[in-house]
Amino acid sequence: MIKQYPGYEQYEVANIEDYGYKEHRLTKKIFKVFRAIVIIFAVFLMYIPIFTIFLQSINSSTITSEFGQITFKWYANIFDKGSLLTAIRNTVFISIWATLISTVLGTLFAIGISTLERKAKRHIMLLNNIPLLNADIVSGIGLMLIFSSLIHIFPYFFGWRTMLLAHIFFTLPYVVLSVLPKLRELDPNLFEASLDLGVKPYPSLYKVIIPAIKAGIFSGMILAFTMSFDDFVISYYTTGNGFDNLSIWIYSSMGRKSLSPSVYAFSTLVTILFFILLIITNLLRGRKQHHENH
Amino acid sequence: MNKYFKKLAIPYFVWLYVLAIIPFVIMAILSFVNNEGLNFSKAIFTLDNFGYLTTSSTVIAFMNSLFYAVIATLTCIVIGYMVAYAIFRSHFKNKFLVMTILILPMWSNMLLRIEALKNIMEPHNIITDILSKLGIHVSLDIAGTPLAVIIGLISTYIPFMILSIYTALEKIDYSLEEAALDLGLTETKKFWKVIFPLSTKGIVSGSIMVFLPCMSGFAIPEILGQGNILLIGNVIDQHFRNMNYNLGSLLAVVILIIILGAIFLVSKFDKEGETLL
Amino acid sequence: RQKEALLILNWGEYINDEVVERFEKEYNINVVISLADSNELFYSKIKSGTTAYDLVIPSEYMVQRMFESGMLQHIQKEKLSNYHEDMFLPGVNGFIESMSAVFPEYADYQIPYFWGTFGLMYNKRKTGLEEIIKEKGWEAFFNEAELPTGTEVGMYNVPRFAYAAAMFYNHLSPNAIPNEENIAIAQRTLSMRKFNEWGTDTLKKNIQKRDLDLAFVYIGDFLDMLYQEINDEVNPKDISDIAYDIYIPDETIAFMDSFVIPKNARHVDLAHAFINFFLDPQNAYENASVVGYCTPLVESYNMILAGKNSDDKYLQNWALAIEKYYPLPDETWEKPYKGTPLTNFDVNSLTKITNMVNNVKTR
Amino acid sequence: MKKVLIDLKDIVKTFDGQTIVNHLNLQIYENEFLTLLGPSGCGKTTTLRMIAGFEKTEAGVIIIDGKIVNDLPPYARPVNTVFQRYALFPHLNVIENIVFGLKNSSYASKLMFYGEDNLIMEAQDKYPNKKITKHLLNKLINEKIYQDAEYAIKLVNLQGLEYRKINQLSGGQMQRVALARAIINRPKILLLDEPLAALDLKLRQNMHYELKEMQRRLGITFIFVTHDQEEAMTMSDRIVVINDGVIQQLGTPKEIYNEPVNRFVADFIGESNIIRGKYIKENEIEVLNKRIPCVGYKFAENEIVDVVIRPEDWDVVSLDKAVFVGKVISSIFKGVHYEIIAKVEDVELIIHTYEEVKVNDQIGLKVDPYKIHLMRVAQDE
Amino acid sequence: MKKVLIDLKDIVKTFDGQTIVNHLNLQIYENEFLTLLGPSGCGKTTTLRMIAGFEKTEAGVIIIDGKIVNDLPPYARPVNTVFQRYALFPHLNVIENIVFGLKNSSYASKLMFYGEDNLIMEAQDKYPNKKITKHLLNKLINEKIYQDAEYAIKLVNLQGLEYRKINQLSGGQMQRVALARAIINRPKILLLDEPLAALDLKLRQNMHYELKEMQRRLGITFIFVTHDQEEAMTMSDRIVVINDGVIQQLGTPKEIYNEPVNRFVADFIGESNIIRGKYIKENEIEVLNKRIPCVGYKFAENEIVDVVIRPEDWDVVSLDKAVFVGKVISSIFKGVHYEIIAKVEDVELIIHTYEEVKVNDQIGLKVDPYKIHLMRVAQDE
Ligand SMILES: Nc1ncnc2c1ncn2[C@@H]1O[C@H](COP(=O)(O)OP(=O)(O)OP(=O)(O)O)[C@@H](O)[C@H]1O
Ligand SMILES: Nc1ncnc2c1ncn2[C@@H]1O[C@H](COP(=O)(O)OP(=O)(O)OP(=O)(O)O)[C@@H](O)[C@H]1O
Ligand SMILES: [Mg+2]
Ligand SMILES: [Mg+2]
Repeated sequence: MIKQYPGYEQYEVANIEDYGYKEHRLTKKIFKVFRAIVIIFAVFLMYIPIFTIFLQSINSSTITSEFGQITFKWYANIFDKGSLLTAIRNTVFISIWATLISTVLGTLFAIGISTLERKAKRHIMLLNNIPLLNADIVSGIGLMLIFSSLIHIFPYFFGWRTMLLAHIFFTLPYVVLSVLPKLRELDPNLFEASLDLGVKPYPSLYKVIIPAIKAGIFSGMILAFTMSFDDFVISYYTTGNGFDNLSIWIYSSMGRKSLSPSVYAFSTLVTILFFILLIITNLLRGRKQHHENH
Repeated sequence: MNKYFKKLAIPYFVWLYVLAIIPFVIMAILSFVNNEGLNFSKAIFTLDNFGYLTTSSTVIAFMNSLFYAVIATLTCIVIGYMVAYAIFRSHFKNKFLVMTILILPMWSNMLLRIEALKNIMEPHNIITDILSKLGIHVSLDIAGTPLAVIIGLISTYIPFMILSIYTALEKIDYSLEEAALDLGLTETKKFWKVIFPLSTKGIVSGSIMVFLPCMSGFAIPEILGQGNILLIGNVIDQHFRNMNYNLGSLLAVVILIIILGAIFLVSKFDKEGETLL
Repeated sequence: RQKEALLILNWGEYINDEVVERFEKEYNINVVISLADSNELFYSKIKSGTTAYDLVIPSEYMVQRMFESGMLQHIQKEKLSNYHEDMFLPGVNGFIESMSAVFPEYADYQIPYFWGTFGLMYNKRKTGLEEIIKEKGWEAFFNEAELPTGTEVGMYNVPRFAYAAAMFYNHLSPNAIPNEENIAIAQRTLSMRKFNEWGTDTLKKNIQKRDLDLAFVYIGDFLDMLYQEINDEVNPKDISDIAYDIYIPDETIAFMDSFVIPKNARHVDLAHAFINFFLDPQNAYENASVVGYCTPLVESYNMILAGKNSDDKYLQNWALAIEKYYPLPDETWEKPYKGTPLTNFDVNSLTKITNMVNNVKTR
Repeated sequence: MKKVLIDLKDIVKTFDGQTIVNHLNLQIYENEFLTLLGPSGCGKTTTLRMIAGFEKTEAGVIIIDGKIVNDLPPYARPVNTVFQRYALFPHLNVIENIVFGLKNSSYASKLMFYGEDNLIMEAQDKYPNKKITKHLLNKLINEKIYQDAEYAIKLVNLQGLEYRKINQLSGGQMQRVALARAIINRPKILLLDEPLAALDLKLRQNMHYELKEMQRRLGITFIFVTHDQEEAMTMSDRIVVINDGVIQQLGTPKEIYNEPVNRFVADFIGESNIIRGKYIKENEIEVLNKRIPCVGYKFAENEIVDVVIRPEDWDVVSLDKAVFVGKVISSIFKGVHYEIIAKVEDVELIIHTYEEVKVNDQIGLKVDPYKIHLMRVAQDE
Repeated sequence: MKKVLIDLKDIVKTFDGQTIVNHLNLQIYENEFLTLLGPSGCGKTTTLRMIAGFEKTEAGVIIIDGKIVNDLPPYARPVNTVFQRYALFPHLNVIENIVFGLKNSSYASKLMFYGEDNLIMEAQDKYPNKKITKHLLNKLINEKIYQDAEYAIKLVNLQGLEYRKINQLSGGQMQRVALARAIINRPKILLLDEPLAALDLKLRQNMHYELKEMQRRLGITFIFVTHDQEEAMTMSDRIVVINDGVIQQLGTPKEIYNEPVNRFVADFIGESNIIRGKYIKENEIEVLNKRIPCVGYKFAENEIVDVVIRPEDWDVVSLDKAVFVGKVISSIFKGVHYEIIAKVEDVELIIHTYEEVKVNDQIGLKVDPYKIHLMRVAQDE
């Protein structure tokens, strides 16, 4: 199909083949279909588990292979189970703080790392990989060891403090890894320009560098939150004095008894909540931008 | 920038040395002794633990880990790139939002998701039940197979890859794409010669985030492999649970050395010094 | 400062929160329950000393191990007003007795909480399976040839339990030292067939949903599934309608979870009070009604069985289940309970067993 | 008649509702050197981008070589661009940037580029005993590409920097890489967006020569954007003066310079004295209260006209020979000449001369009738 | 004597072992307009970057206002830069870019910038009934910042683009934003790295005027990099010619132009005829086989010298009055003048004249003795 140009019929319309290129229509189409399949597959892979969880959360039957009736009682039940509720609260507390702290620290560290020479950089990046590579149980026990050296000074040290520290420990590498590539592409003149205009290094960092790498920071933050929200083993070893998070609750409850479907309900709620949160923040941001433009 | 923020890296050095290296040293010591738990008072020097390194199950578990981690990482790169690139090229007004929504599932508990995935991979589950009530009889029976484990690994870790790659793609200077087209490169070639090389950093960091946890994780192979598929993470976990910290530490240390050593070598011989680390 | 807190380390969903709340009210304190999913984690948690737990609920072999590591303190029975000599079921007493044979201090360092055995859970709908299992037990479990074709079999994914199963098959003690010979025997036995699944909590679910036909599980798993179906709101089933069952061979693992008090507990008196609270038959009954396993207390046991005459369908079924799966011993029994309690193995033995099982899996 | 290579017909382009290019009509001939001149933001870059295919036109068609190319993707157009802000590939070094286009074209187009027969002959010469395989030809092509790159590098004076990273180059060096990268492809049409702005005079003059030479030898059509008057004047066959997306004048450098069609062009192309005057009759005008002769314009008698006299067209003469006498207000040395501002009859005139004149001196001026240019006064003034 | 504001003492800078700036010594006076001239890659940008504080010096000290600033961070130096490649903040719009520096400085330095007393008076005027609080002053400062920004925007002719995104600007517009961003801070020293390269002639001339005006009014010292000869000549108080990191000549534009100290400078600063000749005796030289008078140089008798004659210093005269007679080889219209190449005694001379001359014609030449410049022949030639 060649496009027509009314009023210019006397001219031939250029065809890509005249210029030594081939229009790979078929291959392109095949690739497009292939790509669509892959993307659908990926979305399917990511969404099918939470869809199943959702189904189980509205399933009146506690049996995971049979669908009885639609019910919302599990949602109500979340708030009946004291221990579950506490675990949820703890989880939210830890993951939000761990995410915030490690996002801030990780960004600063990444900025520091980006200024190092090649050798020092390689050195620290190898270290940075250790928390990622270590089996969780190894990290957990290792951290426990370190933390317990402080127990003589602070008898009640174990609990949210240690868990928070531990979470910061294993989420930092994700932030660093996300932010670092962005820093590489930065135009060095930008920072210089800001200094030149009399803005001090740290304000410049905040005003110029951070906006330029915010996509990396954001994805680091998302990863940090994911890891923190999900963690069981490290949390298990580093907590104490009755401070359990949701993953510990889930794991321990699977051991001897079946999970209450309230867990599914909670999980679904979380997903929906995040979805709404995302949309809202986005709307707010959109409005702010709109504001600025006028 | 250099001279101002160099000091920012110092606390991280300290932090990592305290929280990553000291435990590592302790574990290194643990692997040469025989003691109970972490009680060093009764420790005796021994090399017995090293005997277990070569037992067939350990070696097989290690090879399995490597195999699954490589396959999962490669697949994640391919699929993750396609997804990230599709979003990058889409005409959505807020692409980052679209992407975050896409990877939203990773914010529900991983164990629950894996359990759910396992359920679906078995012949009888809630979805087949609903479908069969609607008169559709389909079912899957792959739980316990390597395929199931790989699918589980991909499903769990692909968001990391998508995020990393997308972030890398996001800031590629558009004028470079124009320059490539201008120089006569077709869209396909432009992709391979400009966009892809400029996004390798995202691929590398994404791969690290996928490969390393795949190497050392145990929940996914255990659940989706129905206990039949043994990865090195499972072995380490077992020994630590049995409180054989000596053997557990030894395995952990050996793996750490092998993988980090490999990364170190690659980064050292990486001519440009840019692609890795 | 907050109220004093009693720190308890327990399995997940293994206590009735309402009873705990009552205790909190009565003593005006907080009870903080931490969770763990294995005996070994209990151990390492206490060993690490990061938290001074007041009360822990491990199984018998872990009680032994904790004792041997010097982590436990003596239970002061005089502080337990509800405690008296013959308050436990005969099986419980028998269990304590035989445990005491290898571990004399057992009785003094724990108070039973729940108890039970392992068994072979099977799918009743698989034709011929029930008969052969009941007839041949372990023989059938390990021999593919004995079972109806296409029987899918699962094994408990804890090396120690798998080793025990192999020992039972060979009519050896599950506590037999894993020397080379025994390891070889176990490995040969476990390699006789390919297990479709090595799992823990997943086994029961898969049998329930017919994706597995036979598995070595722990009775709690079975009861769990059972109660779920009985309690189902839309489609509650009678105990007789359940499509699966459990067979408890004579040679099997017996277990008992008990209260123990770690040495470094900060609230020893309160811990005793807590134990005492759960020795009250009414409290124990209520606790069991949520957890579903069998209480060790005679009186509470009787309260459950009394449910047979109740109008409440659930209480009826519960009574039937307990009567069936926790029968009182009769004179045909050699000893007043079924199975053999596990004793503690040292780390080396466990490593050998684990390695053996891994070899089986990767063969 | 020269052949029309590029034909822009009625092109319109808007950004955010603002018209940037407004019904542009322009024919560019084969092997021509055309310069776009106009104030910053007038749409020069946008026009180039439409020709290169990076911007869609809102209306109108772009015809290259007789074919409508509106929908032809940029890579297929026989056009190469030197971008205003370089757009060098940061992941490649200097030479890799330069060979980028050639190396990554298909084998077929490489064959076409170097001429298949040529290559085969050369291969036979070079490897007399070998069979001519695709592999061998490829090797030969590769050698040729690097030879070409070496040549291009020499052309832009970048020897020794072949393996430098892009971010280690100075501004002028980057611009030269961009230039080399474009010319190595020997495109039919080369678009250059201020390609020499960051180069020093000597190098720029060198490049002028080289570009002209290249144009002659390879028959490339150049479309050039520059802000350098002299550059535009020296290099161009024709100049297009654009303002606000509308063509003001199109013509040879001399036409543009000597016969600007309106005040904007006169003003924009170099300094000018534009003085209100009166067309008395054929060959006579009144300006600055003097009647002087002029040549070759036709207006109504007594019509008010704009009289344009270039600063260098004034002859500084002794006072007795002068037609106009003024007082020197300022005199600045401009490197080559002096720029003098003198007041004549209350009008400030700019005069260029090679001789020094003192401020506050009297100055005598005269002007050759042939150097006087008359323009109709624009309606809106 | 003027006060020395910046004193570069023996500055050395190397990159990768390659010396870029080589023992540079340079004094820059207060309120001076100094231009760095030199071929691409000679180290101009690097020198500016060292003054601004972005690059460490390897050796030597930089003294500003009598104090060694080697270790003073860039933000504390009283210096602002207009970057060669703009370095605009992509996440901010035009006006946000311009106010960036002022807005993000500390309250104290804002007070200092606008004068605390001034501000308080103004505040009292404006809000007679209000108490003067920090909040109020801040508000006032903010207003003033935006007023200043408006003024700067007007200065660079960017009205109407205040809220544009940076990536929606044309090249020249970006450069103007960069300029406005620097001047709004009224620095003591302004470094400009080819700040006008992307601007058209008219705008550039305007900016010349504005910059000079600003320099006069605010007493700013300008250090300027440009490739535009005329710009350098017109604007500068002094010019530094650099080659390969070494200062070749430092002087007023006239000195540089008329009395280049060596071939490089003569060659680099505009076109030149450099002809080998002989110093016969005082006030007489032999060149192109003719003895002609010259003025004001002292060499050994019969010493071989380089004779420099600028193209525009030739007088084209009728053949009978000529000292030299040559044949016209080429004649190009250069916008303002004609550039003629003529062969005299087998030497090609470049001649600028306002009159047209035909190729192959005979041409008569003469040169004013005062216009002849003699240089010692460099050793290595
Ligand atoms: N970071 C760097 N690493 C290595 N070499 C560099 C670096 N920056 C600049 N150079 C080299 O230093 C020399 C001087 O560079 P500089 O930018 O000062 O030149 P310049 O005089 O400003 O040139 P131009 O007029 O082209 O902008 C150049 O040869 C350049 O390639
Ligand atoms: N993407 C865009 N969105 C909105 N406006 C744009 C965009 N690109 C360019 N413009 C505007 O279009 C006008 C013409 O821009 P163009 O780049 O063609 O100018 P130019 O003639 O090349 O100027 P210069 O000489 O300064 O490079 C400018 O006013 C510019 O601000
Ligand atoms: Mg432009
Ligand atoms: Mg420069």
